[in-house]
Amino acid sequence: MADIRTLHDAVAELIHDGDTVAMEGFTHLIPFAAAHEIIRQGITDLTLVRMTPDVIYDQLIGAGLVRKLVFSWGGNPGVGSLHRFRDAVENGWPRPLELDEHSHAGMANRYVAGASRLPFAVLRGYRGSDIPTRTDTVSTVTCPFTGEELAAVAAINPDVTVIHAQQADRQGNVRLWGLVGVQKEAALAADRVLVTVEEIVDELSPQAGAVTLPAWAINAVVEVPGGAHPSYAAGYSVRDNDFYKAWDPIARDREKFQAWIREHVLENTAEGAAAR
Amino acid sequence: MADIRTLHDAVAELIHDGDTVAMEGFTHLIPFAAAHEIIRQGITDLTLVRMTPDVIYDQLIGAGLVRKLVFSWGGNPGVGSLHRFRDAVENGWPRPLELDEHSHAGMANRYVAGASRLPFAVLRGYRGSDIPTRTDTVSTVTCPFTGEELAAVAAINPDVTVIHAQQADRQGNVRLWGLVGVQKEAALAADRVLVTVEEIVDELSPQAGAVTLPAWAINAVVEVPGGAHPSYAAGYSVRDNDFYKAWDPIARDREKFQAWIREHVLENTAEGAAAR
Amino acid sequence: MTQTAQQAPAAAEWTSDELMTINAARALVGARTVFVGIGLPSTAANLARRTAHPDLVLIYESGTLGSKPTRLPLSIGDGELADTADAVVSVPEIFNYWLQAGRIDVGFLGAAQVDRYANINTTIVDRGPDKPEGRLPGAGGAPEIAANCGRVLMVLRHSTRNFVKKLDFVTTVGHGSGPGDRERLGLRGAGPVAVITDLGILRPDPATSELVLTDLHPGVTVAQVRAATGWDLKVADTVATTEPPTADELAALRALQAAGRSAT
Amino acid sequence: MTQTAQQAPAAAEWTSDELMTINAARALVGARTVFVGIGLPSTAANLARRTAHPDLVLIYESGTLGSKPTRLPLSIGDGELADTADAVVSVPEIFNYWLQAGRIDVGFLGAAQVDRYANINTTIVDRGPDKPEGRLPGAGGAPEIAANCGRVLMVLRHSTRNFVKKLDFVTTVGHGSGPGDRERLGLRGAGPVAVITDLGILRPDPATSELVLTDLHPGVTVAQVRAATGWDLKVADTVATTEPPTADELAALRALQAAGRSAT
Repeated sequence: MADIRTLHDAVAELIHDGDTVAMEGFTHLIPFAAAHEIIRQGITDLTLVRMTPDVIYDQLIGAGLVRKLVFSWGGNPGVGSLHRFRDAVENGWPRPLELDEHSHAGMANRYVAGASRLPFAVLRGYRGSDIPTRTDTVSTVTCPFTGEELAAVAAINPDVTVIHAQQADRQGNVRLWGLVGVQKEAALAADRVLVTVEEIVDELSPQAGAVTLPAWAINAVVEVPGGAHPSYAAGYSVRDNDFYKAWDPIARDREKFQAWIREHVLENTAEGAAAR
Repeated sequence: MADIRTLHDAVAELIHDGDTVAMEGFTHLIPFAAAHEIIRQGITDLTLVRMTPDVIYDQLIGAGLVRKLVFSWGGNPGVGSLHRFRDAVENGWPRPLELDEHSHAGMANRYVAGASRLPFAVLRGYRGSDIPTRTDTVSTVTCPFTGEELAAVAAINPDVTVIHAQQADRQGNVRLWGLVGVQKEAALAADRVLVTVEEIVDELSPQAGAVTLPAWAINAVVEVPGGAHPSYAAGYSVRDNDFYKAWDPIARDREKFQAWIREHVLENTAEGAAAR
Repeated sequence: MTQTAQQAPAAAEWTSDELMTINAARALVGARTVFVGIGLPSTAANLARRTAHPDLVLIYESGTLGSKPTRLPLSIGDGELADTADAVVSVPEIFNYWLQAGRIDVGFLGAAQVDRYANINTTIVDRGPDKPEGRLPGAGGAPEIAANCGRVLMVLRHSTRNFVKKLDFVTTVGHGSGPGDRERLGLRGAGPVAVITDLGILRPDPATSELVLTDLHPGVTVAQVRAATGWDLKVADTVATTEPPTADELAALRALQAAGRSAT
Repeated sequence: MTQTAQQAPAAAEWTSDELMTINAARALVGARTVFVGIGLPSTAANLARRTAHPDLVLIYESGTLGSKPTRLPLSIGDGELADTADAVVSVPEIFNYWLQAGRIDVGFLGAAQVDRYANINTTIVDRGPDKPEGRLPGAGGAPEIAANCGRVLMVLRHSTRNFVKKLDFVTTVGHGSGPGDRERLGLRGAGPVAVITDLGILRPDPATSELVLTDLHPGVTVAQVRAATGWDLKVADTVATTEPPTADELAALRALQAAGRSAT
């Protein structure tokens, strides 16, 4: 059953050194505030899972907390490269970064298998691509009815999934809407689930296209208004495209990056960040 | 692209003798009016697919139009047996009925595979059950990562899927809500899709939990108010539980059944049924 | 579980079906979530929500999570179940992400035939050499409910027609052919832990997995239960008697059934 | 496709990027549905909706079916794409039920490196023996878009850095190593049918599947294109010249880009 917690306590309790952590949100509802709390607490040696690592993982990678990245598209959407990601892969700074790289279709199906508690998923994918030469989580299976050979991808079951949603009620039931991405699957694939929300409400508002996660499928809920910034929460905020563009020169330079993390994350508190 | 048609023309054009037809709707939104039009047109030698055959398939089976049934639970929900289904299976009346029988989980995944255009789906199911001894659409696959053996079920790809929904707009985009069942999967698994709707509207109304099928995934839309009776359309009607109970003595008796079909289906017209 | 001297309604004031349903509802205490079959299990689960277990999360295979129906649904697709749910999901999702994933504490099933290992047949009945098989509704959700829920409760009326020596068809595995079978088959939940009938309660012997009579409803004898069972039913060393229905339980059950009737 | 004497804006009035985008938009005529990558493909698809193809159904991998954005989205997850869509579905669903199922007419891709068979690399760049591999963003949706759409259009700027003799990594298969390869690999769509650049258009030769220069933009020479291509580019027997942008096309493209800029 979901407990309503502070961000500090929820992160400290649910996320540990060495964990495999998925923080999902397809451009929309990216849980930046929770990632910053991970950086403040210095939780390290993480394996991070995310279809689109985005600026959120650029920050965690640059902060030196990540040993492995499982992903399918690592760019700054609409802007260009993720420089901290590239620096880690190309130069091992601040530490080497192991990669498990897939296509979007493969990653989405890995989460589906994880949420279904199946060891693998089947798809038409990867045919002729070099991707399977660099990972041991793509294989093949043969259809027992037609004999066709199809791609198999290994399930992802993170230790913890962190997502941001628009609303939770006081029992801890969570509702998100707009682009719902792969968050339901990522949450249900995990052993533990932490949800930050824009708002805790008496009654969840009806919303077309909403995903509702019942309280009993979640471990902790934290109210963090603006917790997806610079991404956005439909109905609450708009995407801060300027931040994404401004990130490019910050992340290009190791020192500028470190200064930014110091000023905007380390010298901030969970409560200060929430009040932003 | 969906054309807006009459029920007579849509059924005549899209459904043919010998077709495999899925008419879905999990208690809710069952396309009875379309089934009655199939009976009026005498379209026969059908393979019918449906998780819960329900009264709708009892009628088609009793009318002698069905050679094979693919299903997972054949009862009159909340009432008892489907007597026409039983009479066909047990006594071959009015013709023998071949069965391809599954569990709900298996059927649901067969539709998922069909909608995904994969030849099969994987699930944890059927273990220790005698079900696989009577069908050739259950087999096993071995996980290439863990070595675990899992059930495989063959995809279902009907020639035609028929569903009932609450609304379509004038372009033929369809929206259904409430218990959405397996209709999206059944529709997307089919080569051709016919949708009857309660109402054609200028603009689809926003609805929590709605499934929207775009016009370009549908062949024909027909406005048939009450077309799900005696099942129901959330927001438009309530389930006619009395009809389900009244069906039991009608269906028990071959002559009563035939009289009922004659009076309520054959001597009716699509237009008369729609005006009901 | 022994009968107490509390102020319970007198025996004539309840039916054996009411005893069955009330004991089935009681068996849900301690569960957070229950995957509910229609019919007797649904009545029992709804009664539990109205008596000892108001927070019980009812999950129906029609795709509803956390239904709070105000009246008994006639079918698992009643609109009431969706209208009162915390969330409504598709049928593939309910089976794959919720049931198969092992998130549900209790699976609550009825049955047409049960054997001594709590295996279930709901598919066909052998009516003799020269007669066609009798047709039952089929599997529905049961095989995967029994496989994947944390534990399974069963509720059905007690007769030699239902409690049979050998199933004509194994639709759904309970304990297979005995200890170790569920593990061998990869069935992850604990399987059936109680079969609640109109006469009493059977539970699997931890050593043999065979169903044993552990509880009698007030006024029922061991001989009656053995006579209604198609195999040589074993009886626990100490057989408890179930608590008689309380006035609250009876009132809640009758109100539930009356509301169900008047709504149809 | 030959240049006409219509009243087109003079050459100085457009840029080579505008030529590329306008020709990419034109290539969508005849498609009902397009799976749109972000960047140049998204600009071209949105331009098509504002010019010759108002009914074009835009599908983004973020899960939107039928987006009708009023401004250019900066990312494929912009709220504008969801707010204006006919339907929004989950990311697994968009890939499994819509893309993989073969429902989408055209896949519209960009690329970092392309070879003569229109295979794509967006993963890593070999920077020489003693240097670490250069890192590109990775596959995203491209491998399955190229595999499963009815046909594929590509749009990218023309240079020897992008049009290479040999890919450092095959992220996404276009025509593999030549005729029959797509069938052999079980890739169901027709694969790349045109690569639209700022210099002209390349199309696969039906006999060899090798990209051949078939169209030049106004004012561009064959020699310029060959110099910007990392292999010995073949040239069609007759090379057409693309129609210059119309005033309407230019106005629509510029309005779209201005609205995109002012919104960010």
